[in-house]
Amino acid sequence: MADLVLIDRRLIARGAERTSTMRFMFWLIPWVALAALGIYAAALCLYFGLNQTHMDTRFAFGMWIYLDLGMIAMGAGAFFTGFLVYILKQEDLKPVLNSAVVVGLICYSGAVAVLMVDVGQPLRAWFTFWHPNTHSMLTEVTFCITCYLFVLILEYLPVLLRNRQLRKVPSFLVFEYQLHKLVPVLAAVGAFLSFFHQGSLGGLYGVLRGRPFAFRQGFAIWPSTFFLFILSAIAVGPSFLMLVTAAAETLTERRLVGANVFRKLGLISGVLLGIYVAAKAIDTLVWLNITSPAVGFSPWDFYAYKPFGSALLFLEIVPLGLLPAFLLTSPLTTRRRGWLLCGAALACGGVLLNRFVLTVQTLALPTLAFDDFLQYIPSWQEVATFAGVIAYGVILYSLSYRYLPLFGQAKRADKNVSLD
Amino acid sequence: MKFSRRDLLIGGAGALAGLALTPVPWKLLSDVSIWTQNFPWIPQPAHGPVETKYSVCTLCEGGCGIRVRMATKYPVGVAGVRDHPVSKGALCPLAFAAHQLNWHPRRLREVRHAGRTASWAEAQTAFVKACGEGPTAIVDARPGRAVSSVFEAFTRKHRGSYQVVLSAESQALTPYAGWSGVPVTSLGYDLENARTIVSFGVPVLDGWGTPGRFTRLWSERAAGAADPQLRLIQIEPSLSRTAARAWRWVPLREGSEAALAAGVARTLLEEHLVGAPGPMPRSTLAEAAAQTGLATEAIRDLAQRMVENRPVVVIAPDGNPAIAALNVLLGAVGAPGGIVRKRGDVPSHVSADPLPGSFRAVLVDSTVPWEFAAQNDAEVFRFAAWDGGGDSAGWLLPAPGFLEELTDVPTPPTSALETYAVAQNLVAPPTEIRSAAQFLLQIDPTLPAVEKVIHARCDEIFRTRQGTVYGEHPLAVTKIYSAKHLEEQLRKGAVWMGDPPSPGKFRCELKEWPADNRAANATCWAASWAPPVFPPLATKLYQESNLREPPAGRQA
Amino acid sequence: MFPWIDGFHWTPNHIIFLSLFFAVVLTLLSTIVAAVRRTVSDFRTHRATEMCWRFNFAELPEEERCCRHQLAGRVPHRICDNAFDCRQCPQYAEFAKLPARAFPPYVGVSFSNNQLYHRGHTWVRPENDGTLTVGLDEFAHHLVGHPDSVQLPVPDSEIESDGLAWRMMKNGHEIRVRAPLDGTVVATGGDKEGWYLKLRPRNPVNLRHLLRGAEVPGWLSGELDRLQLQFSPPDAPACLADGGTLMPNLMDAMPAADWDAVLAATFQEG
Amino acid sequence: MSARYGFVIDLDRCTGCGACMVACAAENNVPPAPARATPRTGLTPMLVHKVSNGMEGAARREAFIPIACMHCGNETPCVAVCPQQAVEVDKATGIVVQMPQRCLGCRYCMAACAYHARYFNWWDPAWPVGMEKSLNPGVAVRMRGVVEKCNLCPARLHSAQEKAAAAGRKEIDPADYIPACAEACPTGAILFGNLADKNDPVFSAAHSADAFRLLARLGTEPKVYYKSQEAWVKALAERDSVRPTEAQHG
Amino acid sequence: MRRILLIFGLGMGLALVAGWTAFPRALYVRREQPLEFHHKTHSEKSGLTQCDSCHALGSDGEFQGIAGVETCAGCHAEKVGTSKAEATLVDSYIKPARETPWLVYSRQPANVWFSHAIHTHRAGLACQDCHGTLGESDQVRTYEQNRISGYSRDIWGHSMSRLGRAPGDGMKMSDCEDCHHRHNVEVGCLGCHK
Repeated sequence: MADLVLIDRRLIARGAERTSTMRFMFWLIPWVALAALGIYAAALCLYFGLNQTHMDTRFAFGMWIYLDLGMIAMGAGAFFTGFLVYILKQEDLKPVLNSAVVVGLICYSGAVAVLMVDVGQPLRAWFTFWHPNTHSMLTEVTFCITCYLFVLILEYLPVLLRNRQLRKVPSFLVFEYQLHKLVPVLAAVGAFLSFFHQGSLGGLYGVLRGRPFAFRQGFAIWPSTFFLFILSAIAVGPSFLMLVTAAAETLTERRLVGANVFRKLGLISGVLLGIYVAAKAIDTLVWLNITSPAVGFSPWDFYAYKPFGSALLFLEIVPLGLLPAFLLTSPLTTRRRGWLLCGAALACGGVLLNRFVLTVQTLALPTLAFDDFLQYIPSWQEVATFAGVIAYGVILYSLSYRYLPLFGQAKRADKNVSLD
Repeated sequence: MKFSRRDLLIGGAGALAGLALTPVPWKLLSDVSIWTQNFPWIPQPAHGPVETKYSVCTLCEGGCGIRVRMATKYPVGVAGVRDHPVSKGALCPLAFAAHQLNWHPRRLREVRHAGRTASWAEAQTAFVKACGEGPTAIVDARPGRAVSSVFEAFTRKHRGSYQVVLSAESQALTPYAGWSGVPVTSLGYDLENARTIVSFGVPVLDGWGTPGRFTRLWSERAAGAADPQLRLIQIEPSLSRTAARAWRWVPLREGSEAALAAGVARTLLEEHLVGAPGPMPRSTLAEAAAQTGLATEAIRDLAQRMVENRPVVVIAPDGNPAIAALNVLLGAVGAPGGIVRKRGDVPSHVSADPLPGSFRAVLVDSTVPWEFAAQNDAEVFRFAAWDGGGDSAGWLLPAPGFLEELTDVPTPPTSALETYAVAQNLVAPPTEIRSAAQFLLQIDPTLPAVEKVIHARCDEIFRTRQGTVYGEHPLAVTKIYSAKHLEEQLRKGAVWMGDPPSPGKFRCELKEWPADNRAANATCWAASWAPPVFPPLATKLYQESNLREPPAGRQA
Repeated sequence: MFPWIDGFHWTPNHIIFLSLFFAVVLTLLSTIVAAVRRTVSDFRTHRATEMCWRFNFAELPEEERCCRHQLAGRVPHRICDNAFDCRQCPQYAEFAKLPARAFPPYVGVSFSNNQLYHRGHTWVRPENDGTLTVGLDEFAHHLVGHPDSVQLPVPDSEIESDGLAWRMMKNGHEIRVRAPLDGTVVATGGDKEGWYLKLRPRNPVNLRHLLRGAEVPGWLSGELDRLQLQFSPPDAPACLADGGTLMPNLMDAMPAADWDAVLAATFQEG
Repeated sequence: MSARYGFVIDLDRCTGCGACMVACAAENNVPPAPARATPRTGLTPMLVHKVSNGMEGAARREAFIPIACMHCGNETPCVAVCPQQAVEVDKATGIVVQMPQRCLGCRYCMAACAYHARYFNWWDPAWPVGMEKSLNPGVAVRMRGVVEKCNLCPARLHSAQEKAAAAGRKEIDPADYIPACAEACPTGAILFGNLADKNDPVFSAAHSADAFRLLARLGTEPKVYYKSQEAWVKALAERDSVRPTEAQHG
Repeated sequence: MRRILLIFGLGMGLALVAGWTAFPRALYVRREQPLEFHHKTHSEKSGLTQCDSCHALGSDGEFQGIAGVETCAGCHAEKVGTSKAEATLVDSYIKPARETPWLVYSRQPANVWFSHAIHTHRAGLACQDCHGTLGESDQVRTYEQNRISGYSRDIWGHSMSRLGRAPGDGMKMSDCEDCHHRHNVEVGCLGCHK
């Protein structure tokens, strides 16, 4: 035990104030337990096959795909912040950069992990690289996400190498220094990749002409959802970053970044969200009046099935779209941290709802005239697997916060000194 | 020199770099993927040339022709035989997976007595002992087979009794047999010449009789036409498959078939829709309407329809005399397109003893439905290929399964023409398997062997010099040069079919309208399927889809 | 993936997609390679150690970065911006002219005037034969006392200023002592001999960056204050140095103290 | 001359017996259902749907619609979405081929299929002991975790091709290639043939007045046609012809 | 620096050697054929010069594979010569009419459909084009089976790097494709898979 404390202490940056080893362990235990449960559930699915889930012929995609889409949208903060800082030179966002990278890494690695359980033959997944079908949105997604995960690891490396023990190795420190100088390149590549796979995740459903509820016209090979997804992702990324940072601040009882950073993130998020909602509204109108009727589906019938009524559509556009856009941008609200966070939360909720509608609702709705509307409740294995990923995220973030310089100079920030 | 941890790390890095330049990672990646493509626990189909054999299905008395694909001595596929005179190339849904039945988990592979494993020797001594102690009965469900005559021979010699359990199709013909004295097995439906068919809840499009015979006829003459050549009127409480496809569906109250029959009969007579007068039912039209839940108009209309497009024949699900009487009234008995008597050139080999007495031992043939219950103080020797469940106090004797024994298939009960076919033993049965005939032959070697009887039958048919043998090409018996040649043809899967009957050879007299109001019980889609189990693939029909209701008491 | 693999099509779509993919992969790989190559060249040109030091220096707490002239009392308050390398300091000369504070009688730990001190608590003594002896100063001696083990560099190995001079283990704590200057190891001693390394300096020898004279007591007293602060319980009011002597072998004497922090501060861990 | 194989299914002739489903499963080594399988997780490359006109009592009408892969001929949705070319449209026959050995089981194609004619092997394929001897040697058993569907009985196409080659013919004899379902149908409701051949019975049948296709307006050019005289059955071709409130499934 | 390179190289060297020599041995399990059989002897002594005198096509063109024991029994009904193999053949296979459990070198997996008829009759390939000199073999090769995939080594080919292979050495999907490309035969998945 004493050794454990010693090791823990030695890993914490010198002079950084961190909670006691004990408290930290008590904080970790439930999450570790949850992660263990997740691993067990995933093992069941891998060993016995996907009959462990409640997916079926109609619900070929289930909760996993939905939450993957959500996670990756949330992870967009990583590439977008990097883009803002290194390409658009928004230096004042630097303090949240490392944190953004870790969040991104968690979201993407988590999503990939779940996908590996979700596919029926993970050992053959590499065929996608070997015999790629370049017409498939999924190919685009696979390639981009894999590459971008690699980028994220490279971006995480400098942060990792600044750990107190690792930095003692001179070559690590120098390498970190040199790599850090090249990070703009990574940021640029990351932005490029993310742009495409965020989009192709949207395209994933937008191209399904067999699912008129999701099918959309578009430009070139990309349906409109391709662009909507990019917009919504970069709009919600900063918001999610705000939420995570705020959570970290509450848990550590420290002010980690300045209020100005929050306001800036909020502003960016809000403006983009506004644009997104406008675009989304137009897209919906086009779909209602042109796309859907053209293929023999009267669009309002899609909303005749409870519990998925047209209320969802309204909810997505107004209370979870326009409202947060206002909260995040209007000078009336942005002064108050509470309002900002509330707006951020609503924004995240809106995008999550959008992903839900596009995945789960699309599959629930009938296509053939004699189909039924189907319901689907995920099995405990599905839920547990995903809960495991969440736990993994919390653990990785906690460890990173404890042992790595996540928030710029925050290592010497103490309770009464704020940095702005 | 001394190695530090650092050196090991560096060496390891070198090894990794080197490994990337060897086949190890790449070959492993490829092989593991190949492994996932042929998981060792997934069954591999046989490897070897496939040959095609023709035979006849023995799983029910329908006598459908089957084409069996064989690989390495085992059947790997069953299909119908195009332009087969009996089944017209069609089969029931279950037959397509029949070749899997022999490996059904419920397959019997050992002699069992009172639930415990026993031997053939014990069974034999027990049976011989029982025969010595009192009268024996042998129960058969498919009279007229070579096996049946082995049974008869045995019962004749050992003061036993030969009992026959009739199928629903045959029972439906018993009233006419009663009224005319012609044996049930000599009667049949001349559907090919009928123009209106009135079915009282009989699944004529769903497994009744020889499935292909009527479905093909219907699809050629009736399907999809607003005013078809062949009118199918389905009288049934629920919208069954047959009702859904019928020309007219008459939904009536459960169990009021007899009442409707009476109502229709009264209308036919009152409105002089039938030539010959017949006995007038006692119940009035109003009563009929009240019981059936139909409007009197509807009943009148039904009666009209029946006689509108003749010849008409009424098909009953069982021996309900009220429904049978309609046929008499409509003059459909002994007339073309109605219920006809077969020529009888080939003796039907049935002498079922009328009344079951009290027996010391009862031998039940494997064709007898599992539901059959022998009188309970008798010692039961039950032959069966599959265990139908439940625990029997008696003997359970493993019989040959699908395609595992040489047997013959006589005329199906509903057929208007006599037919004769032979099912070869294409598959070697597991050890420990014996048919009832083999069992009896071991006890009394003087009995005629199945082969001999089949040989005799072929000889008989050959001597009648009539009918046609449908093999690769139809061949008139007159063109066949020997009984042996005929038998060869039949063993290769050909079927002999007699010439059309010369009707009018039997008439039924109705003294009074049968005052029998028992409910006619419509048979379920699986009724004609004799084995107590289904091929596992039947799950496609009711577990993996909502197409059908899972049949009671049968396991896939 | 490649023209000879099943599923490759010579269609624009396919070509564009794959070329973009390979472009990305190449960019990423070349980024890594570039970083590695630069790292290697930094080591080749002996810049690595200095880079590391400057890196650490930047992260030292402010009070540990104060200028030697402040220690000597020549200037009121000044933070060093040359990572303690006065050889490159433009203002060194002008500050050096200013009058130093009076010599304090005793600061609680002894030091010698004919030794030059490095902030990593090593002293350097120029010998007649042109070599330089390097040892651990009194302060460090009192803390560490007799180390459990010492890992000294092999003779003829190069060590660089502010790089690792030698390692010591004490009660499970690893102590990395910073080298006070560049040079080649001639001989190695140990705590019994009272010195650890004899170095032949890189020519021309320049020891201007090492503390001397009035700077030393100023520096040491500051260190003692820090030590006292670190030993005193977290929320005790800060009390002034009482001028008492530092007892020997503190690490064994008071094992309860937060030695991790103390050693880190003493030996200038970033 | 490349063929375009397809079906014309006469719904007025379909009695919903299910022979096609069983025959298909037997021919293609589709495993029987594990205990926990349901209509939503079953493997039925050929599936007969029971549909009704939504009325009750004497006015009720029912029909049966056999649905296998429609072998879409235009913008085939499943082909476009498969990330690793496990689905392709066979140039010579127009068959939409699903290759289980290539499939990684992402199920994107299932989401893409408007007819739900693609099925996933949720379980390891399993037969009662010894029953593997009854498997069709012409077809490989699919492994767990991959998608499968109607490939138009490739084993029968193969033997037809081999027979032709042995006889020195280039084209196969149409009589040698009939999928199991068409062969099994007791009423001859399922007509199979080459839609590209003007002399083939299916050609005229597919172009007859009462022929229609399901969800034809999606524009995927399915190669399975249906026929019916009954208006309410024809109405089931397109979604917007029925109100969503009527549960159409039997 | 030099030392680092040295150690790095050392590790690399070891990996290379192990990967190219030890790995193939570990990957394949070697199994002996049930009988000694020489194509050479049969073509020379018994004049069975045509492959299809034992490996025939069926009526509908399906390949019959290796001749069954009844074919062998044509000459070997009684022991011909005194060799041990002869004794095994006659006593343990021909007499009890048991099929010889040959290990087929070029056996493709269950998911592959290969029609000899199409390749010999329509494409006009000779047996040697794929089976090389198997027809002149004067001893039985040891059958090597991949421990993971269960495939015969002949499918991958004997050279681990798949370079410089003789005809018939290597029957992977890519080999089929190459040949099809060379003779510009266009087949889809269905052309070779079942």
